[in-house]
Amino acid sequence: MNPINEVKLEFVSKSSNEAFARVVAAAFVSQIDPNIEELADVKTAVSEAVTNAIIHGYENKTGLVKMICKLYEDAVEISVIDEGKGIEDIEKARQPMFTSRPDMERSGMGFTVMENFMDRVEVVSEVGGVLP
Amino acid sequence: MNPINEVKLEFVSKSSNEAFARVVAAAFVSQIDPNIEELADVKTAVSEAVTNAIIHGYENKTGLVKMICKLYEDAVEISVIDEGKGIEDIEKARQPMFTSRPDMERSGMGFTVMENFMDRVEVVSEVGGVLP
Amino acid sequence: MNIRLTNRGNTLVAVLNGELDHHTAEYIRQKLDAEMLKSTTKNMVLDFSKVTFMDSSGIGVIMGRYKNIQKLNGKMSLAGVNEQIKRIFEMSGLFKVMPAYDSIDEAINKM
Amino acid sequence: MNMDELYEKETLELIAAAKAGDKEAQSVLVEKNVGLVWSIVRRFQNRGYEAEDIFQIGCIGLIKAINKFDCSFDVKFSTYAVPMIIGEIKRFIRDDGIIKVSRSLKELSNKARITKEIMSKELGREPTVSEISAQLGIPVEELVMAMEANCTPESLYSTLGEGENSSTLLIDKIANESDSQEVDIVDRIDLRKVLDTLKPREKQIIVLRYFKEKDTGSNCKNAWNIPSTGIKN
Ligand SMILES: Nc1ncnc2c1ncn2[C@@H]1O[C@H](COP(=O)(O)OP(=O)(O)OP(=O)(O)O)[C@@H](O)[C@H]1O
Ligand SMILES: Nc1ncnc2c1ncn2[C@@H]1O[C@H](COP(=O)(O)OP(=O)(O)OP(=O)(O)O)[C@@H](O)[C@H]1O
Ligand SMILES: [Mg+2]
Ligand SMILES: [Mg+2]
Repeated sequence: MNPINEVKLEFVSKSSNEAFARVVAAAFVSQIDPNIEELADVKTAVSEAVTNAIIHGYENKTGLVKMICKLYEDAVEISVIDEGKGIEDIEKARQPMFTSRPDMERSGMGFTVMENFMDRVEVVSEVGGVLP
Repeated sequence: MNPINEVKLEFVSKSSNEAFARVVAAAFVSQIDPNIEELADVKTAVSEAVTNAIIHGYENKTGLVKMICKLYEDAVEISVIDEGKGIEDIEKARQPMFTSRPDMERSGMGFTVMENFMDRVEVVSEVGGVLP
Repeated sequence: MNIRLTNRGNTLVAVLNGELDHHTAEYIRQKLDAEMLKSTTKNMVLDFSKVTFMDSSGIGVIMGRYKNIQKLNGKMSLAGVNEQIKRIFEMSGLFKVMPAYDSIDEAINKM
Repeated sequence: MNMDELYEKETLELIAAAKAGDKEAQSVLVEKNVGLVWSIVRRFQNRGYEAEDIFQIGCIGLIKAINKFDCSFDVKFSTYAVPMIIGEIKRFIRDDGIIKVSRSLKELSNKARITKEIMSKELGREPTVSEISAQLGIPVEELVMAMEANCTPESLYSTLGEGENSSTLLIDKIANESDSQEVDIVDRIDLRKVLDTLKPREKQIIVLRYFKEKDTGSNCKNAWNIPSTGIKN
């Protein structure tokens, strides 16, 4: 099925762009006239994914984060993509409380939050791509 | 000079995306904490450029509009790009009250408004590219 | 995001204001730790009534402070948590280690 | 002589007459340019002013343009008049414009929160964003942005940390960051790359530049004034 509307955003992996990505996602989703809670859910999930891209994917180095928002007749789909180091064991990464960075005071709840706030979360990854 | 921050947005040439593009530009520009009037000026200018891309560039057919926002130390630069039909005579197009579409009740003030609301407006164009 | 700190007895009361995400977490972390180091307080109340957004970065900040306070044999509690944020706290089991109250006063009274 | 030139010639004659004190000529000129003023006024909608008020101010700008226009300027009257009209309108609304976006968004976001609470009680369900924005009389986009009021809470010019003695400006920090590794990646997503991917015949770029004075201090003079020599080209 083809999306009714689609936008693509690309931004530098700066933490100050996290809030920016949230506004963009919220502005896109507001097309389907959600209520504030639904909007907050989307923003939180996007925030988790973007933060992961910045701190885990690019390990705070500079890279590009892509966000693709698609509107379907009965759904909104948001993809957050980085070309950073990748996830070795996706199943493990998705487990509540699993974090590879306890040193950074991460709690390992990002994926859990996404799963609880969205209807579906897909994670695709290939290991590799260390930044030059 | 390299930008301090940069984002790139791509969206389908639907008129409903005009408001969306405005929010994105506004969210980007608010990094420098402008005042309300400054922000309104940027939004209006972006709106003019995006509308032009949709109605003149793509003549309301479907195409992709790109918006690139750059933040420099002392400036913000926003580029709006379409791959539509192009402008034959740029100088003429920029004149106040010139419009190629009086039939659509356009007033020919878009470029003039951009010029007056921003510090500088550059227009680059090549004619050609009719949509498939 | 900004933070207002006051000492009430031996409890540090921190009113957070704005959005707590990865971008702002570091700042909040530094502010709280610096204050805990220089004052003699051992308990902490975090007021969330003015927090408009929080993601899992917030959990990290809270859990990190909680660990420090435990070392001082202090107590920690939360106040004014809205529904959206409450869901994230519940998900992560945070309420199992610290209570949440409606107001700062209540949190201090029950300290 | 084509229609345009004829029109322009007639305009010049009317201007000369108006400047010599011919009230009739002035009102004919105003009449002829009402459409021009309105097309500018439309661009100031959604700023919280009555269109009719802005139109009146625009007409003052138009009359000033008539009085100041000099046939030796070698530009069309409209080219000269537009910046004058916009300038007049901007001077009129400038006082309000000093309010920082961050502050106004915060206020709006508070209003939105309260409105939402009231509406959900009344409706017995959560209101949608469009319902709230209708209630507040603002576009949905404004609401969405306001609810992300902290999108950029810190001004780039505000100091890092709150202590009086912390003098590192956020802008300095960002500027320093940009000296390092930031640079090459930003380069990579440079406009040039985009340009290269465009088929040349289809190129169409509009670059809007918005310069901001580094010092955002109290007045925002140059950055927003219509250049008084707005009659170049
Ligand atoms: N984009 C990514 N690139 C590489 N690894 C990732 C990425 N996203 C997540 N991970 C890995 O998955 C783990 C779990 O992610 P999750 O978001 O659930 O927790 P966290 O980020 O560690 O902590 P929290 O989100 O609670 O702050 C991370 O610790 C990291 O190892
Ligand atoms: N992206 C574009 N692609 C092709 N032609 C364009 C584009 N933008 C502008 N033009 C041409 O330039 C002319 C002037 O543009 P301008 O925005 O000033 O006025 P308008 O769009 O015709 O009217 P208004 O903006 O007042 O509604 C247009 O009528 C059109 O012929
Ligand atoms: Mg995470
Ligand atoms: Mg136009």
